[in-house]
Amino acid sequence: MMALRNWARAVWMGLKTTWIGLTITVPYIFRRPYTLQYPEEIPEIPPTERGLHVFEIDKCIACDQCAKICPVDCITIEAEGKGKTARIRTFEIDYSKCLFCALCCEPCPTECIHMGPHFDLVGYTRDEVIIDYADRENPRVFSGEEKIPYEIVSFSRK
Amino acid sequence: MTVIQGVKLDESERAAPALPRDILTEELVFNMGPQHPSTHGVLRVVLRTDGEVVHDCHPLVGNLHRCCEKILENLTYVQGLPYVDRMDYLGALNMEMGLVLSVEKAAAVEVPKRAQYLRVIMCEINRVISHLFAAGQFGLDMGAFTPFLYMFREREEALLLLNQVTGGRLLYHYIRYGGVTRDVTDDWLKRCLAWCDRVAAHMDEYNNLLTYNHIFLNRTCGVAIIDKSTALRYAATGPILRAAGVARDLRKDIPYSSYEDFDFKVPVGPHDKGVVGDSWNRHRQRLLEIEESLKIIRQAVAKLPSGDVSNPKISRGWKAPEGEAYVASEAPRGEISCYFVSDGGKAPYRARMRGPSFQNISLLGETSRGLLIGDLIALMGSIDITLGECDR
Amino acid sequence: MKPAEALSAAMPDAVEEAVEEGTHPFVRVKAERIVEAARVLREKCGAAMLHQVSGVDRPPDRMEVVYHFTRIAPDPAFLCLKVSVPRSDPVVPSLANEWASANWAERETWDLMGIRFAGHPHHYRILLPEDWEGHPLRKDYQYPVEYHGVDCVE
Amino acid sequence: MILAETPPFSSHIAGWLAGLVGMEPNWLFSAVGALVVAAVILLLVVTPVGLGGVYLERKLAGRMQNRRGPNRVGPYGLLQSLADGVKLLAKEDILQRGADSPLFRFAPYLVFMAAFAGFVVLPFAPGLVAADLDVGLFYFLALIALETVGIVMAGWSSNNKWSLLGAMREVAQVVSYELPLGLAAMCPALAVGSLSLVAITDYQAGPIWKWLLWRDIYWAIAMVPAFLLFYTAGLAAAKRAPFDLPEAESELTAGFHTEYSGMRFGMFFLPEYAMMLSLSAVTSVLFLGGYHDPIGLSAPGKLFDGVWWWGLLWFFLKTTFLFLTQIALRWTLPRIRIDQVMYLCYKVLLPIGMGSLLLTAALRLLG
Repeated sequence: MMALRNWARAVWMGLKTTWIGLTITVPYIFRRPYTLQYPEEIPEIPPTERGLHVFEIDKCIACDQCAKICPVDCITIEAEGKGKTARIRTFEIDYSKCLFCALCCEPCPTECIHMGPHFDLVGYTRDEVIIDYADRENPRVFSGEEKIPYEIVSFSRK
Repeated sequence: MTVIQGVKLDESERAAPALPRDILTEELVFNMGPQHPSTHGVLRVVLRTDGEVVHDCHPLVGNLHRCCEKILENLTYVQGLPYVDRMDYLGALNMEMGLVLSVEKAAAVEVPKRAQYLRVIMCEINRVISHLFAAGQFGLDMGAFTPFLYMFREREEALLLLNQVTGGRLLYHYIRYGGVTRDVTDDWLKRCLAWCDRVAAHMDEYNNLLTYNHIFLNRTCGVAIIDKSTALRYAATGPILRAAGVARDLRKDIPYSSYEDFDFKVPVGPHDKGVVGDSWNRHRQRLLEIEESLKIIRQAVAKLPSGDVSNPKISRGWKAPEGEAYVASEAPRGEISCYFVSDGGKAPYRARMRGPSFQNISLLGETSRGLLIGDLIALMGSIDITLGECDR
Repeated sequence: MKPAEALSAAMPDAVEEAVEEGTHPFVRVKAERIVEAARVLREKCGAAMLHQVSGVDRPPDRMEVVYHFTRIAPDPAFLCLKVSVPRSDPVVPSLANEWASANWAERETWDLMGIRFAGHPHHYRILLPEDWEGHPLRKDYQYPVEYHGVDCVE
Repeated sequence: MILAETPPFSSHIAGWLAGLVGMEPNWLFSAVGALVVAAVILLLVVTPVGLGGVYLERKLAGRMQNRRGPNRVGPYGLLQSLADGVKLLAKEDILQRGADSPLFRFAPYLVFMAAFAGFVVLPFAPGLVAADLDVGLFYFLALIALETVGIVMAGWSSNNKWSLLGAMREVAQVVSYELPLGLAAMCPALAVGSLSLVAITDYQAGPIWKWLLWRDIYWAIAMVPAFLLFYTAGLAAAKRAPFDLPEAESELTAGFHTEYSGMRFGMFFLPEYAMMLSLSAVTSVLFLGGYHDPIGLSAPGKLFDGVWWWGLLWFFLKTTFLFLTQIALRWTLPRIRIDQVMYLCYKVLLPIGMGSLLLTAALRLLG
């Protein structure tokens, strides 16, 4: 008799649990979806986002501090001269290596390198994800007059 | 020594008597992983089975090995921190805590109270993220896809919360020696509390849909029991040990980072269903821990003291003085610890990280004997491993 | 009971050094007596888990193995044992037969540090492939130039 | 004999073809006629059924999980399944070393054939049935067994242990669930006294209380359990969650079709939906009155008696409802373990089936 009771209970529980499950999932059909339609709707990117760098080329004095602190050596700087008169020939960041740790922004004496809001960088080869920030055609490179369209990430400077 | 598919297998793990078999059949050798959906990464498990019954099981790790410890020795103190994040990519802040706490203890660095509280808030949010992921992943392993996505919804909001403060979604690089990188705003604290309420409100949904589902209960209750003595022998920590009935939580036992200021319970198995230490209890343990974490977050936000968030003495080129320390802290998957040795140089002399998953996986061999393949999945899912932190 | 007291009471001839102050109290015992010392810790000091096994390279001539045990209750704490072995022939008796957690931890120490554990039931590399040369965490480790056709150096 | 009865459509076509050439209809024309019918079914039924089923499943799953589901290809993502089909066609067809080539290649066709052949006996509307077999129900249940053969073939010939395990699970599960499925199907058949699906449908002509599910109220005692039983066992026979063990992706990577790629995989993928739909259709025929509407307008002598589009509408509505519940169940419940699947079959469903059958027989005897 006990076995029969357990059996009946198991059958009942199976039906009940199915019902409870359906009462949770089925109402979601009529609710607004949570997901965003990515390329059209951009998710909320906070001003603190550590995305691809934003570089102010006119401020850079080629002091090599950012390249030195980089844990993965992904920054390559070539310049003529040093200090205020330096002419940056290449300022390459290899994003196949970059950790996005933002350590490079901290030692910069002129605050010319920042972490920006951009996060989408794709390429078919590894060379395509090496960005030369000395190339003024690059939309993420800013000269002194332009305004940077995003809040600059300033980590605590120690 | 047995060699199966070019892998030397551990004899001691096979010492237990063979299972009774009524029909003499040939054994199958399965290669589960490294590309199997339920090994949660690149774990490779070699199984010997009799049909569906697992005779023995050999986890083979190391596919994601990067020698984190060597990297830490080669970089300066400040440079090394972003690497520790990458150990357990689902609980990155807790990994940072692991290294930072022992370095701070060895070098006697003072951490401002506000920074300690911020660390607590962030680590607990990270723990909730990780536990939501683990519980959802476990449901996924059991064939329930929907609760996984429901949990991802709350997880997504938490990732945004952390992103607003740290700048990263998964790898935060937030905790530094002597403090944290950035202070929070009052607005953020409000959002954080609102998020806590949302998660708490959704807990019933998860429980009804997954935890107390009759099919789920039948699949996980009494299955793959890791009892107290096994867990202790294998030094399994975290939810596994607590679900096995040991009230061990470093946040309570050896408080760090001001955890003594907060009032929270340590949920200990057995919970209301199942046997102590079974798969269901481990799953339930995680959900209960989420609730406790939310409690801690609320208290920490309420009590958050004002002041500095970093120690001004720590500069970029900071070096720890000669010394050593061993500090463990409670990460989502177990106890992360670091045995830190400094010789006063610009890089750590030795930073031995303990990956909780590494020890947790090692009991797979003993516990899985005699399970069905479906139960083995339940065991692996409820142990909740992250290979990044296991292989380091 | 403190590990230093317990060990100097139970096996005074094996204790080489005992530090009780500072950030990291530890007891250094003779390498060949480590199994016995661990047993003392379990019986006298309530060590319930072997939390971690670490190897530390101390060139030019020594290597250390550091064991961290855990007491869960009462008075939760970490108890540390250290052994020191010559770098030329680093062999320590294995704890794997009594503490299952030592199994993988010692294998890892062998793999990355090159310290052998006598009596270990399964003394093979665990994280690195079986045909890897050298033990990376040694201070004089030479980075490989290539591994099976994969360039390791830029 | 099943073959003695010529299907109505193909005989028409055979006659027409014979008239075209000016010969008496013989077996050759019958065969050509049957092929034409098959081609038409493939074009008109298989494509929309398979692709529509996939679309419905993905959309509904998306909404249940607080997502949107497919919404990029075509309006509301309606063309998504078509795009996927094209993608599958364009993919490389891999035959791995060690596979038993003929069996490996043949298996998907067998499964495909078995799943879609079930549509032949479905009475979509009054007069709209490809073949009104006397043993239609029996034929349908037999095809489920045929599908199993195809799946075992696929699992075995793949030379992959996960596939083998998936195939073994399939055998254990589907062969076992044939028993409760058959028992449950016997209840309406016994009540009607016929195995022909058309006869069973027409027996239920009239308003909603004429449906076999609750006909004359006290029949419900036998029929409601039989209905639930048929539905559950149908889920298991179609390998749908929570009984999707043969392809349990978290346990067996992909089960029996682990090694299949491209269109051969597609030929395992589409039949699943065909099977779901045909099972839903048979369930609606057996218990929910098939193409008869709930008000009784299609009863003999009423307004829509024998009107094919009215019948088709109701048939479609009932089938789709059952199909959607199958999808909702899949995205709600976790998977059952293999031993529990067996337990459920032999210790829960089978006794219920026997009880229902006994009760039906008793009720039939008592009138």
